[in-house]
Amino acid sequence: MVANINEIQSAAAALLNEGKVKLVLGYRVRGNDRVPAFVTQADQVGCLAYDSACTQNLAAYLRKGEVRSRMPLAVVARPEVMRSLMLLTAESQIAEGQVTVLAVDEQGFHGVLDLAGTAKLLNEQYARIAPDSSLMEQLAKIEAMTPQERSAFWSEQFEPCTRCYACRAACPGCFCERCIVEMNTPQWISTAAESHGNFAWHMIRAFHQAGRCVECGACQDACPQGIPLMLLNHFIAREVEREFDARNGYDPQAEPVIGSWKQDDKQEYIR
Amino acid sequence: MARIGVFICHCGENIGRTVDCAAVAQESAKLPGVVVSLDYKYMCSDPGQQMIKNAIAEQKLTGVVVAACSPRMHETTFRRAAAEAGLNPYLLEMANLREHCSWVHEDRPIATGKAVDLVRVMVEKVKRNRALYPIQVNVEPTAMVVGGGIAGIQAALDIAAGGKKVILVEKSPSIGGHMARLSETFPTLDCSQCILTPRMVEAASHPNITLMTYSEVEAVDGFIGNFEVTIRKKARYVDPAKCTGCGSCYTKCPQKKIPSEFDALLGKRSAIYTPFPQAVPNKPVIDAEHCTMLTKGKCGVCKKICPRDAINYEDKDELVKVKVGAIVLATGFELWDHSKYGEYGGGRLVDVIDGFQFERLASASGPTAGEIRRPSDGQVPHTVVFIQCCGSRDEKQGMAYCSKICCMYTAKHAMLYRHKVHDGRAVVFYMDIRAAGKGYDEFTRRAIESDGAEYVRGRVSRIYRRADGKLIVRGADTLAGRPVSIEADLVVLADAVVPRKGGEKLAQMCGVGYDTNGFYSEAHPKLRPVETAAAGVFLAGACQAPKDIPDTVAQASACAAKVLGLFAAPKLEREPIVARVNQNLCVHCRACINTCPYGATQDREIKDRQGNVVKVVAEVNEGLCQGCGTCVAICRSNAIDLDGFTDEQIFAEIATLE
Amino acid sequence: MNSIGYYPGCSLSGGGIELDLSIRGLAQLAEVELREIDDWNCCGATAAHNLDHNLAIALPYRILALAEKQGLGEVLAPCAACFSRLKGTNVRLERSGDLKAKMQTIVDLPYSGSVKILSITEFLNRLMELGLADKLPKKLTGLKVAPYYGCLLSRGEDIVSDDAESPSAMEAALRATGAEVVDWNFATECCGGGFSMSLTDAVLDLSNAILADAKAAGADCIVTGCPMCHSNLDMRQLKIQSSGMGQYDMPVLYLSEVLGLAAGMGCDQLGLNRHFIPAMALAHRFDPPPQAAETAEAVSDQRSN
Amino acid sequence: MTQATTQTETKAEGFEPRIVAFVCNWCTYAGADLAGTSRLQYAPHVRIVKLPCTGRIDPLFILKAYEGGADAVLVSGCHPGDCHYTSGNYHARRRWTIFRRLLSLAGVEEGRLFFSWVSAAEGQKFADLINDVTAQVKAAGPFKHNPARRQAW
Repeated sequence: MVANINEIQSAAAALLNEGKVKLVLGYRVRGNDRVPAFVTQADQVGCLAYDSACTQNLAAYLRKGEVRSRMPLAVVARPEVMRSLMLLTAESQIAEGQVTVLAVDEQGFHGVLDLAGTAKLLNEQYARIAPDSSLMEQLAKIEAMTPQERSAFWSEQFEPCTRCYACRAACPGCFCERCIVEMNTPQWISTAAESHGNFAWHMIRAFHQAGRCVECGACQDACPQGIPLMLLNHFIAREVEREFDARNGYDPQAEPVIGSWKQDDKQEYIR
Repeated sequence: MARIGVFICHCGENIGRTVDCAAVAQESAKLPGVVVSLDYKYMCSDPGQQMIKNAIAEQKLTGVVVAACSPRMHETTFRRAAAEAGLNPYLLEMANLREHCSWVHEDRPIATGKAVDLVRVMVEKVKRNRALYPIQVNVEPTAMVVGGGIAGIQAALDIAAGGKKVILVEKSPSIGGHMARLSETFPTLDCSQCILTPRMVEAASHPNITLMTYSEVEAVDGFIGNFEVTIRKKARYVDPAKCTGCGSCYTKCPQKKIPSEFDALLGKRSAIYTPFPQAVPNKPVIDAEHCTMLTKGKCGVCKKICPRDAINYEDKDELVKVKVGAIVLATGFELWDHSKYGEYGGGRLVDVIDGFQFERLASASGPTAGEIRRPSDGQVPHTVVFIQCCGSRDEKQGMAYCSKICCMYTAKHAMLYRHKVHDGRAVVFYMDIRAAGKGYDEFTRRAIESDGAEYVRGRVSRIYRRADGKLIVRGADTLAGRPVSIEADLVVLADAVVPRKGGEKLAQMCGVGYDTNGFYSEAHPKLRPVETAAAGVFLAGACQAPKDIPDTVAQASACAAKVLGLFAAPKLEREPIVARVNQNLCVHCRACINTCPYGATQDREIKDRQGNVVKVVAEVNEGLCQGCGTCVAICRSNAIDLDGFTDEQIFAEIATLE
Repeated sequence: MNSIGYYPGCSLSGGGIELDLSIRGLAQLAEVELREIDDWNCCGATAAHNLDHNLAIALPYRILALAEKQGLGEVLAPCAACFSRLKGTNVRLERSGDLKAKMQTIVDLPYSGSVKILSITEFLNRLMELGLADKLPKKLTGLKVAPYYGCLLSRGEDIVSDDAESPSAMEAALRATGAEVVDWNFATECCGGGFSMSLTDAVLDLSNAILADAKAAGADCIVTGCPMCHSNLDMRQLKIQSSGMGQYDMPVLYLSEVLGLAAGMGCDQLGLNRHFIPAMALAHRFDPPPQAAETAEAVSDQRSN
Repeated sequence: MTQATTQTETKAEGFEPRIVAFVCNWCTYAGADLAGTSRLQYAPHVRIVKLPCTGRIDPLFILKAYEGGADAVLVSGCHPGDCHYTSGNYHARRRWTIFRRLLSLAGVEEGRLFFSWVSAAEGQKFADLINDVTAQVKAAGPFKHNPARRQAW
C-alpha cells in the first residue's frame, strides 16, 4: 500500500460517523484486482485500500443514479480524479457540498477536502503533471508518418474494436444521458463494428474530450482490445493547451474550451 | 408518404440558356416522392406562382422545391404563394439554379447535371421539413430609456409622442446630461441650455413619460417585449411629493464647500443640493457622503427650515420592478482622465483643464458667471493654449479612435475665448482638423480667419509650470518644421471621449456587446446602427461611439422609431427558425448556455408534482433565439436541434451528395 | 552573500569616482558582492554609434559576452550611458538573429543573450529590498531634492522600464531617506549630454534651465544617476555662474551618495568632498564634521577654483 | 439526353472530384450569389450545403461527407467580426482548429479539408477559392486513403 491506508480509513469512518457523507467511494482489493468499494457504514471502512494499481476513475460513478441518491458522498481521489471532479463541477454535474475529497497520491494521504480546497491543492501541488514520456514518443512517431501510414496505423488500431463502449463507461467525462452514437434519427455514427463506424466513433469520442479529458487513462485501461485511446486523448489535450492555453480540470469555474472563444484565436489555416 | 412538387424556372434565358430545364424536370420526376415536376419560363410570375398553387391543391403536395434563383431573391415570394395555397410556407425550399449554377458555368451538360444534383438535395431536405409557425411574443408597450441626457430625452419624447409609455431612468438628480453643462453649441453658437431646458421640462411634464431620476438599473431579466427591470431609486432624503423646490434648504445648508460635479469641480455646492438651477425635477437631494446630519448626526438645519417638512433623514434606497417591452441605452460618455499624461503635468497642474471645465468657465451660469478666469488665481488668462487629440488617436493610451467632437468644440472654445477676451491669444495645437458636418468646416475656418485663433499643426511634448506661474507649453510646429514654446496662462485639453465607467455591467445585464474601448456594439455597423445583438435593446448617443449633438439626436429619434415599430402590434412575430432542446436528452453541462451569443439558452428546472426540482436542463427562449445553431453543434448529446436546419435535414442533404 | 556583476565603465574611475565609491560602500552595507567583469572594454558611449554602427554594437557585445563567460547573470552598469548601450545591445541582439551571428564573427566570442543589465536605480532599489532600507539610520529631514533623470534613465521604451514622461524610479528610495522630493519640471530635460566638449554653449543653456528650475522649486540639491549629467550640471555650473547666466550654488549628488549619507557613511568615503560645487556643507547638516572636516572642505573648494 | 447529362461528369476525361462545401447563409452563400450575379465562371464540382451559420457545423457533418466518399470538404463562413450572429464563426473556428488536427493525426491528408472566410462582397474570392480548391483536389487525385470512407459490403 503506497498511501497510508489507516489514515484514509479513519477519515472515511469519521465522515460517515459524523453524518457528513452517506457514502464513501473508494477502492478495495479483490484478488489481483482493485475494484470500487461503496462504503456506507463506518464499520465497513476496513475494506478500503489504496495503491498505484487503483487506476479506475471513481468520478465516473458520480453520474449513476444509485450513487447520486447517496449524496453527499466522499470519494478517494488521486490528482487525475480530482481534475475530473473539477470538470464535473465546471459542467454543473456536481456542486460544492455534494462531494468531499479524500485526496491521495503516490506519497500518501493528503486529507479531507471540499471542492474549493481540492482546486487549491491541484493548482498548488499538481499544476504540472508530466505526460507519460512513452506516450509522447509514440505520438511523435505517428506524427512523423505520411498520412497514408497514419491512416493505415489507425485502421489497424481501430480494427479490433467491438464497440463495447467500455471506454465510454469508464470515463467520468462521458456523462451524456444518451450518447450520440446511439442516436438513430438520423444515425450519425454506424454502430456496426466495421471500419467507417469505428473511425467515426473514435474520432468523435476523442473530439468530445477536447478541453475536457484529464488523461486519467481509465478508458484505455478499460478497453478489452487494447486500443491506444490515450494517444488520441493526449494529442487533443496537447493541442488544446497549445492553441488555447487551456489545461483541463484545474478550474471548477472554467468556461468550456469548445464553447468559448477569443478574438485572436489562431487561424493561419483559414484563408 | 411524401408528395413533393418540383418546379423548375427558366428565368427567361437566365437559367434556360445553360441548364436544360426540361431535362432537369424530367430527371426530378423520377426522384422518389416527387409526384409532379414542371418547368416554366418565369416561375415568379403570376402564372408561374399559380402553377405551384394549383399543383399544391390538386396533388395534395406535402412539400415543394422551387428550382430558380437564389432564395435571397424569391424565397419569400414562393413561400407566400405556398401559404396561399394552404401549404405551410416552411414546407417549401429553393434550389439555387441561377446564381449557383447557370450563371457560373458555361458547359450546358455539366450545368444541367449540377442542377439535377441541386434539386435532388433539396427534395431530400424538404421531405424532412416540418410545418413551422411564426413565433408570437407578447409585447409590453412601455419602453425604458436609460440615461437622461439629450439622447435619452429625445428618445423618450419621440416614443411618448407616438403614444407609448416611457420610463426615463437617470443616475444623477436631474436630467439634462452633459448638454446642460455646455455654454454654447457649435456650429451655430446657440446657447445650449436655451435649447435644452424646454425639452427637459417637456419630458418631465409629458403624461406618457415617467421620470426616475437619482435611479440606476440594478438588473435586467426577460427578453424582447417582456423585460423585467429592477431599478434602484437611491435615497434622496427629500420627499419629492412634499418639496416645492423653494430652495430654502440649500441656501441655508452650512456645508457649502463641496466641489460641484455639474461645474466640473470648479464651482461649489451644498450638501443638500440641486445640480443646477434649471434642474428637472427641481427638487434637491441630500448628498449622504457630505451631510453632517447623515454622517455625524449633527446639524438638521434643512429639516428645521423646510416649510413643507419634506426632509426625511431616514430615507432608504428602494428597489422598483418594472415591465417593459424595449430598452434604449443612452448612457453617454465621459472625458478621459488626462492625469495619465505625465508630459501634460499628470493632472497636477490646476490651470491645465479639460473641455467641460472650459465649458463651465464660458457658461453664463457657471462658477465665474461666464468670465474666463483660470482656476489657480482667478485671473483672466491672456494666452490660452488648446490641445486637441489628448488621449484620442493615441494607441499607447489604448485609444486608437478619433473622439470626433474635439476639433469642433476646440474651435468653439477658441472662438468663445476670443469673443470674451479681445486682446487674448488663443493657440490651438492640432494633428489635423476633422470638420465633416453641415456648417462645420465653415465654423473652424471662421475661428481661424475671423476670430484669430492661431492654429499650430503639431503635438505638444511638455507642459510645465514656471516659478512665476506661467505654463510653458512646448511642442513642434510641424508645418514650419521647428519647435515652439508658448507661455500660457491656461491650457485646455481636448480629452478623449470615453464611455461611462461601469458601462460594461449594464451591457452585460442587457446582453449587449461592447468593443475594446467599452463603447456599446450595434447589431450591424451600416444597416442596423441602433439595434444591438440583444433583440429589443437599442442604442442612442455617445454610448455607442463619440457623437455630436445632431448625430445623437438623430440616433435617438431612430431608436424611438424602432421602439414604436416594435410596439405597433400587440404581438411580435418572429421567424420560427429557432433551436429546441430535447429535455430528455439534456444532461445540463451548460455548454450551450455558455455559447449562446444572445443568452437565449437558459437553465430550466424540471419539477415534479410536489414542486421538487427533479432535474435542471437547458431551455431555449424563443423570444431571444436568433437561430444560428451554434448551440446545436456544441451539444455533445445532440440534445438540441434547429428548426429549418435539423440534423436530419442536413444528414439527408449530405447523403444525397454521395 | 548575493553577488552581482559590475561594469564600472570609464567614468567611474575618472570624473564619476564618487559614484563608484558610494556604490561600493552601499553594496558592502547591503552585503552584496560586486564582481567586476574581467578585461572589460569601453561601451562605446555616445561616440561609437556616430562613427560606425557595427562598432557601436560590437563594443557592448564583447562586454556582455565576457560577462556571460564569467558566469555573471546580472550586471550593474551604474553609468546611465553604459547601461543604455549594454541593455540596448541586448534588445537589438534579441530582435535580430543575423546581428548576433555577425557580432560573434567580429568579436569572436559567443553570447546567448542571458546577461541582464541593471541600471543604477534598479540596482539601488534592489539593495533597498535586500535590506538596505533597514540600514538607513539617519533621516535626511528637511533636505529638498530634485530627482533628475535626464535622457538615459527615462528614454528608450524597451530599455528603461520607467514611465518616459514622468519617471519615478528614484522617488521611493529618496523618500525612504526622509528627504523631501520637490515638484519640479525638468526631471527629464536634456542637460546637453554628449555636446559637453563640442558645443559647450548649448550645454550651458540647457543645464542652466535645469538648474534654474530646480532652484525655483526650492531644491537644496539635484540628484542624478548619470555621470554625464553630473559633469554637465556640476562642473559646468561654475561656467554658467561665471558667465552671469545665474547663481545657483546647487550641489549635484548621485542617488547613491544621498543613500550613503542616510546610511551614515562618511562624506569622504562617499566622495562628497570631490564635487565642483561644494556639497560638504549640505552633507554636514546630516553628518557633522569631525575636526578634520574643514580640511576636506578646503580641498573641495580648492578643486572648484 | 438526361441520362447522358447526369453522367457527363463521370464520363469526362480524367478525374472529376466530388467536393462538399458547408457554408453559412449570410456571408459565403451570399458571396456565391454575388459570384453568380457577376457571372464569374468557376469549376462545377462543389456542392453547397447551406447552414444559417458556421457555428451550426457539427464536426460530424465533415465526417459524414468523407464517409460518403467526398474527395474534399470545404468549410466557409463570415470573416471574424462579421458574423451575423456575432460569434458563431469564432465558436466554429475553435472546433475546426482541434478537429482538423485530429483528422490529420488520423490520416486525413493535407488538401482534403479547406477552411475559408468569404464575405457577401467577395464574389471573386469565392470563385477563386472554388477554382483553387478544385484544382488542388484534382491534382491530388481521388481520396484513396480516406480513413472515414464507408466500405462496400
